[in-house]
Amino acid sequence: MNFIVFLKMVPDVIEELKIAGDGKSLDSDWLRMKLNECDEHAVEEAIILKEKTGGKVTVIALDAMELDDALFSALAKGADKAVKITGNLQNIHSPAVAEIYAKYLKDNCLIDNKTLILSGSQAIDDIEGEMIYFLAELLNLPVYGVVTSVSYNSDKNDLTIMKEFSGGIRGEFEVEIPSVLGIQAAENPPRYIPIAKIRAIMKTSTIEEIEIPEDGLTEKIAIDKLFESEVSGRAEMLEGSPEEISAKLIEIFTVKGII
Amino acid sequence: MSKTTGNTRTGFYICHCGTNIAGTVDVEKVVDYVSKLPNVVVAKHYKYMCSDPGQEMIQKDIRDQNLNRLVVAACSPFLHERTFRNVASQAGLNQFFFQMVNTREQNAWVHLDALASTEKAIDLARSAIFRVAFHKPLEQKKVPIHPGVLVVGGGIAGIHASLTLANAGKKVFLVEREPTIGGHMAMFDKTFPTLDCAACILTPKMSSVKNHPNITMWTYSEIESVDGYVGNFKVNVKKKPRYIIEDLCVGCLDCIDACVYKEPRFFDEFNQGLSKRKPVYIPFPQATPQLVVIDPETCIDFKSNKCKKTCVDVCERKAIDLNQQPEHKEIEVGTIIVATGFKPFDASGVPYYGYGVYPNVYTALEVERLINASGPTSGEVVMRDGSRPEKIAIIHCVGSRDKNTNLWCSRVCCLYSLKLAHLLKEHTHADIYNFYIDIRTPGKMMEEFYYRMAEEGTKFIRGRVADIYPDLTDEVHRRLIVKAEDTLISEIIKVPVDMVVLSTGLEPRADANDVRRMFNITCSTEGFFIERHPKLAPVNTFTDGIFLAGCCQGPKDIPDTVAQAGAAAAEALALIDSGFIELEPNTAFVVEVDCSGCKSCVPLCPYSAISYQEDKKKAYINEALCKGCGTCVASCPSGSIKQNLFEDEEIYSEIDGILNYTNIYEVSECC
Amino acid sequence: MATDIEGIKSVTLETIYDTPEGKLIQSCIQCGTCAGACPHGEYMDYPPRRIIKMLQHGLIEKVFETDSMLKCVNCYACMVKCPREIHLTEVILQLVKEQTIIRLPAVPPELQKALENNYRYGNPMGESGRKRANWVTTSSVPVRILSQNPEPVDVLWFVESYPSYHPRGQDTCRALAKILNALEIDFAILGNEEKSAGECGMLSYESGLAEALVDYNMSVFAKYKFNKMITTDPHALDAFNYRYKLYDFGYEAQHAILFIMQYHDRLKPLLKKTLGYSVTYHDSCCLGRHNKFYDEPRQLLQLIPGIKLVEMVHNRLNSICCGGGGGGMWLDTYFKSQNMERLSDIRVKEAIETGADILAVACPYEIPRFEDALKVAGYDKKIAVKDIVELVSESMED
Amino acid sequence: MLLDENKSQSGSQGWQPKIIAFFCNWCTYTAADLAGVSRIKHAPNARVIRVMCSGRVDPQFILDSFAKGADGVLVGGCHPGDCHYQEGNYKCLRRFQLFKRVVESFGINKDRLRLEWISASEGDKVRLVINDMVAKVKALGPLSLPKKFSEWDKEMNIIEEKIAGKEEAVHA
Repeated sequence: MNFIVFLKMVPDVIEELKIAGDGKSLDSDWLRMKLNECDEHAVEEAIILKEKTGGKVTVIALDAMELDDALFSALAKGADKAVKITGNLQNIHSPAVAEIYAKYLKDNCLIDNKTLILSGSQAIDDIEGEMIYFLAELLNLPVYGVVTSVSYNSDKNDLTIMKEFSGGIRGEFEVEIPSVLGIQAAENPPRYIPIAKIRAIMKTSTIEEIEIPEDGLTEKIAIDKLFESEVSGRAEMLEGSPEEISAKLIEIFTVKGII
Repeated sequence: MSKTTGNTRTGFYICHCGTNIAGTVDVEKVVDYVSKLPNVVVAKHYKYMCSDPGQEMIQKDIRDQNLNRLVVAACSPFLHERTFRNVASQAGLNQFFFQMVNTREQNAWVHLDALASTEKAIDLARSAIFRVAFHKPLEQKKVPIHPGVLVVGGGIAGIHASLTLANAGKKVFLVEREPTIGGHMAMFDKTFPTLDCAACILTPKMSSVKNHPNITMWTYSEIESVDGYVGNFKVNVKKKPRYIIEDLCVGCLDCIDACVYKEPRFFDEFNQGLSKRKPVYIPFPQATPQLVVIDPETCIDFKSNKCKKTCVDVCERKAIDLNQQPEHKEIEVGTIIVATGFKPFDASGVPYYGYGVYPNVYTALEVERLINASGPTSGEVVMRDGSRPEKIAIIHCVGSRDKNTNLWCSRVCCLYSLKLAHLLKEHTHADIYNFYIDIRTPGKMMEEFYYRMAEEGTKFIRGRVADIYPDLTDEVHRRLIVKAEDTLISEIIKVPVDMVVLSTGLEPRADANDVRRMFNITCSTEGFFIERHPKLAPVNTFTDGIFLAGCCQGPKDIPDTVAQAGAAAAEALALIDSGFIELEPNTAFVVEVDCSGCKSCVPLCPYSAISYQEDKKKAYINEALCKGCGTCVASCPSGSIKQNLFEDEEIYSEIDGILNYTNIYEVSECC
Repeated sequence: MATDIEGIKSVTLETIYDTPEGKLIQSCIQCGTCAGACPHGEYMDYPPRRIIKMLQHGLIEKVFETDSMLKCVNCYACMVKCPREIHLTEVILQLVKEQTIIRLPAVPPELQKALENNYRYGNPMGESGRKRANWVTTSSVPVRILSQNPEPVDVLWFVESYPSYHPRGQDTCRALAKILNALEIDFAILGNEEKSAGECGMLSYESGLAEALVDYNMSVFAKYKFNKMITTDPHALDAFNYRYKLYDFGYEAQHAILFIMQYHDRLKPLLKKTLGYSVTYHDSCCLGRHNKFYDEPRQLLQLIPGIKLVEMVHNRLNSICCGGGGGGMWLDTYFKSQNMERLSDIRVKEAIETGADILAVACPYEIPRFEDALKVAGYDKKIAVKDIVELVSESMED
Repeated sequence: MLLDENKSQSGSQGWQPKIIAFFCNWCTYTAADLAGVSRIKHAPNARVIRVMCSGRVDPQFILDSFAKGADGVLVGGCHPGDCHYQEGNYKCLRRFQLFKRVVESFGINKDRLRLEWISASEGDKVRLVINDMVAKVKALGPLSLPKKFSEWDKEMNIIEEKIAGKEEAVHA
């Protein structure tokens, strides 16, 4: 099997995000980027599937700060090939990203009944997880988001996947290959890779770089304004003995009409 | 060579020593080389040169080939120099026309490279052959041996050695540091594996020592200095004041009752502090001699000078003399037996066993006293808090087999731990847990003893205890938890016990180094005295006439101590009965014609053997006083002092031989 | 314990028998002291003694299949009691631990997060590097930060992560700053440029992570001029004195307490306030067993007027680990899932037993661990956990 | 024409230094025997000459050894306070301190001459000392005094001939 995993770097919210002077982008002074959490699960799932069925895992991402670390880390975990797409990537959003990926696939890969395309089912800057749908549309493949488990049926050469729905409902689907999966959670949490191994991989492996053409992208989305959400209210800390606190609680609930 | 000594006919012999030498050194190559050297008439190799056929071969060659010099390359001269000297003299050759090459200890055994080893053997063979040409015929001086023997230490080793010698009619001086003889054995309750009472077998021997007409016993005494050499030692002994006139005291002990201290309140050494004594005391009821001793450290009169001296008043025989001074005695003896014993390991040296912290942690020696019927509790096993133990842990190897304390196995702890297990069980019916690393019970009836203890129900746990701490959850007993891995089931176990017994190992005495210096013997880095040869001379030291007995040489049990003491006594007897000793003739002498009378040698001699003859304006060396170190020889500016066996020519020719100097010189001369 | 650092660096499980350490391991007498001394020995399928035997028999792979070494808290208890003086904690157990972590089917998540955080953010809690020196703003005395004022300085204070971020650790920092200031020491910190030293616990798990942090910190040290380094963290102290030395770290690193003790003559008159506390001191593993500093912390405590020192059942060489070393700091959940009793819980019981008012410590891990344990035991009002420097600082108040 | 050991010695491929060791009978010689009994392997370059006491070691023995081709000289005696003859080792030490300076002033590197206290129980120290000394002397290269002496002799002869020639010329 051929597992192709699309990754995305997102802002690391460990640092407080600041909006840049233009009001449309993030201040890059203290900005750090990290691999989107769902994408980490997508990599993990691809590697788990590869370990079970054999094959090759390719990880692909658009260039961003600290991307190399993420790609080397994926290689250390067991990915076979890492691709970095470079070029003018300013103001690029899900539809355009899908377009770039689709073009890459058409130019470089044969999408046959041994190919599975994975990506994280959402990202902090793509809560809806649109990218995979745009991509599936362009590739004319079936697509499933919020996937929490994947197993391969060798007799039928298809997949059984589990999808989560709100309200704690889950659905099991039989999915043909090829298709596009948006991974919510891998079978196991992303594995730990000793740093020594990552550092060794950095010395021995290379990341393939591909440049996108200057034009040919049809950007359909533009950011008009970024702003911080307004503070709506504050938590109030109750102090005193348990009796006093419960009395206060009852009073508050009564005032608010909860009880 | 600067000069030769006429018609030198040298025989060279190299020993294979089985494969010990021949396995590394190519002996044939050595013989091949040596046979081409000048002066060498015979060169041979042989499997065992020290064997009868080897010796006969050499003697035959000496006679047939008219050899007048002999070189043997074999083991260390410490081992067989005497053997081959005898070979020479029996064949009619002066024994000092012989030189030995150390080819085993300092060559074959310490090198791996056969080529280099052979080259070294050749260099040293050549060196000896060059040297031996300069040897001179010398006579050994015979000195009579003083028949008296000094035995240092009055433990079972010293006691047995003294009695053996005294029974053979020799005059023995037994010097003991403590106020009584008996040593550690006197403190024990029973002895393994026979379980006979230590006191029952020891005290008769102690009184025999006291009463033997041939034994002069000085207790509470220490050796101050030892001078002289085998056959003629001069020893200074200091008798510490016990503030009792020995001849007058009859051992009535009234003075103890009369002491102003109504209750005993000072640390009782003999009972390991488990009971108290007064400043005037007798170490234990069977102490020999039966004399009290006054301890100036605790006696109020020594501290304040204001005591009512009730002890003095009560003594009808006026035997107490608080002004007694140390007495210094000088004795002459021919041989010395060192039997200074051991020191039990200080158990606080393993801090995690809580000795000195938890009162119910005891050392084995303390438990010996607890069990002993004449001990502080009259044989009742009652702990410091007055309770009786129901569960007891005995911990082996405390201060043994541990790089943090002592590396060696103390050899007796396993067996005395088994013995204590038995005695404690007998006295208390407690559950006994023996924690051990390995049970070591070599010797006659020892393994059987182990089985017996196992059958008695002693629980054996194979694991070294890692921690001992009070059980904080047990409000009532506050038992001690003994934590270890039972390595045989690979489980960590925590055994709550009432009493812990630490089987402490045996250490050299703290002052072993001072003793070693005083007697001019050697000790290992840990402090046990070194025997001359571990197998063939186990009671001899490197200093002739000084022998070792007992635990000062290494940990051992009572049977081995007694056997060794007997052996030491036999060695001393053999020397004494030979009547005289032959001295190495390596003394120095002055060649008067060359002496300029500069006197620089005079102050160098530590034995005052060199004097300046005012009339002749020459130095003079008293051969009887010279010990043969050669220091004066090295410093004589005119080269007029020579040392037999180590003359300058002999050493220069050794250097020539090692460096093959003549050849180089000849080469450089001829070009 | 003289440890051949160079020797340890190059040792691997494959080459161990070619080293002097291998000879020691072959001379193991299988006495089990290590297993008995190990605070977690009873929970290990392969306690240290068995590991050595498995290694001797070529069966070490079996050990990697278990989590035994995950339970090692790097407390040096086995090493310091080993009668053969095998460098268990320093050499062989580390090698086994590293392989264990590599081969574990899943690293316990808390630990994984801590390791990843340390790599990415330079601190195990995943805090922003920008906030590392925030505590300085609440210090009562000025604290120089080298990146802002790069003049040469006499003493570089390596603050470390827990003191930098943990609120109680910051108390220690402010206290030390006050003491250093009062002693007129020329000192400075690295501020935001500092990253975790890669303390010994981490080092034993993760040589790669350690190297990455060493490389980083060494590059920062190279930017500044200073004479010596101090730290309040014994783990960092070990990192510098045993590991960084392999990477040409040429400075003398000293624990803050030992550093302060050098100035005891100047310090004594400054300690004016009598503290009427009964204090029991917990010997930290690295400071105590590994570096044999048992007396100095006690001497410093006794410099404070009014302090009465009492000892716990296990003290000095026999002290019980707080459970935080060797990654234990991030394994509490895992240990609990294995039904293991928390070592900090055991330790505070001993502290409570002494009747002391203060449990004094000298390692930043211990404050949060013991405070938590005391809360669990319901004793947090009766006995307080304080770093020794906090007590010293308290006594300096008028 | 003094030696200059700072100049690197060449042509010493496969060369093994020869070290003459004067060992006292009671401590160091016994220790060397103990090394043997304990099979403690060490470098085979030392050749032991037994003396009763390190106090017997005449500085001339050391000079003679160097002059006749030794690359190093080792003197071994009892530890201070342990001398079998009470204080022979102190006499040796006193002489040695002085003599070391003399040897150095000749241009012989100080590592070629060494005094060690090795007691009868220190078999392993024999190994350590000999191995260390061999390594240091190996690093220095051969001393080869006899060869140098003959070269210097030749030079002297030439000089003398020249002087003689000049004198003859003057006379003429």
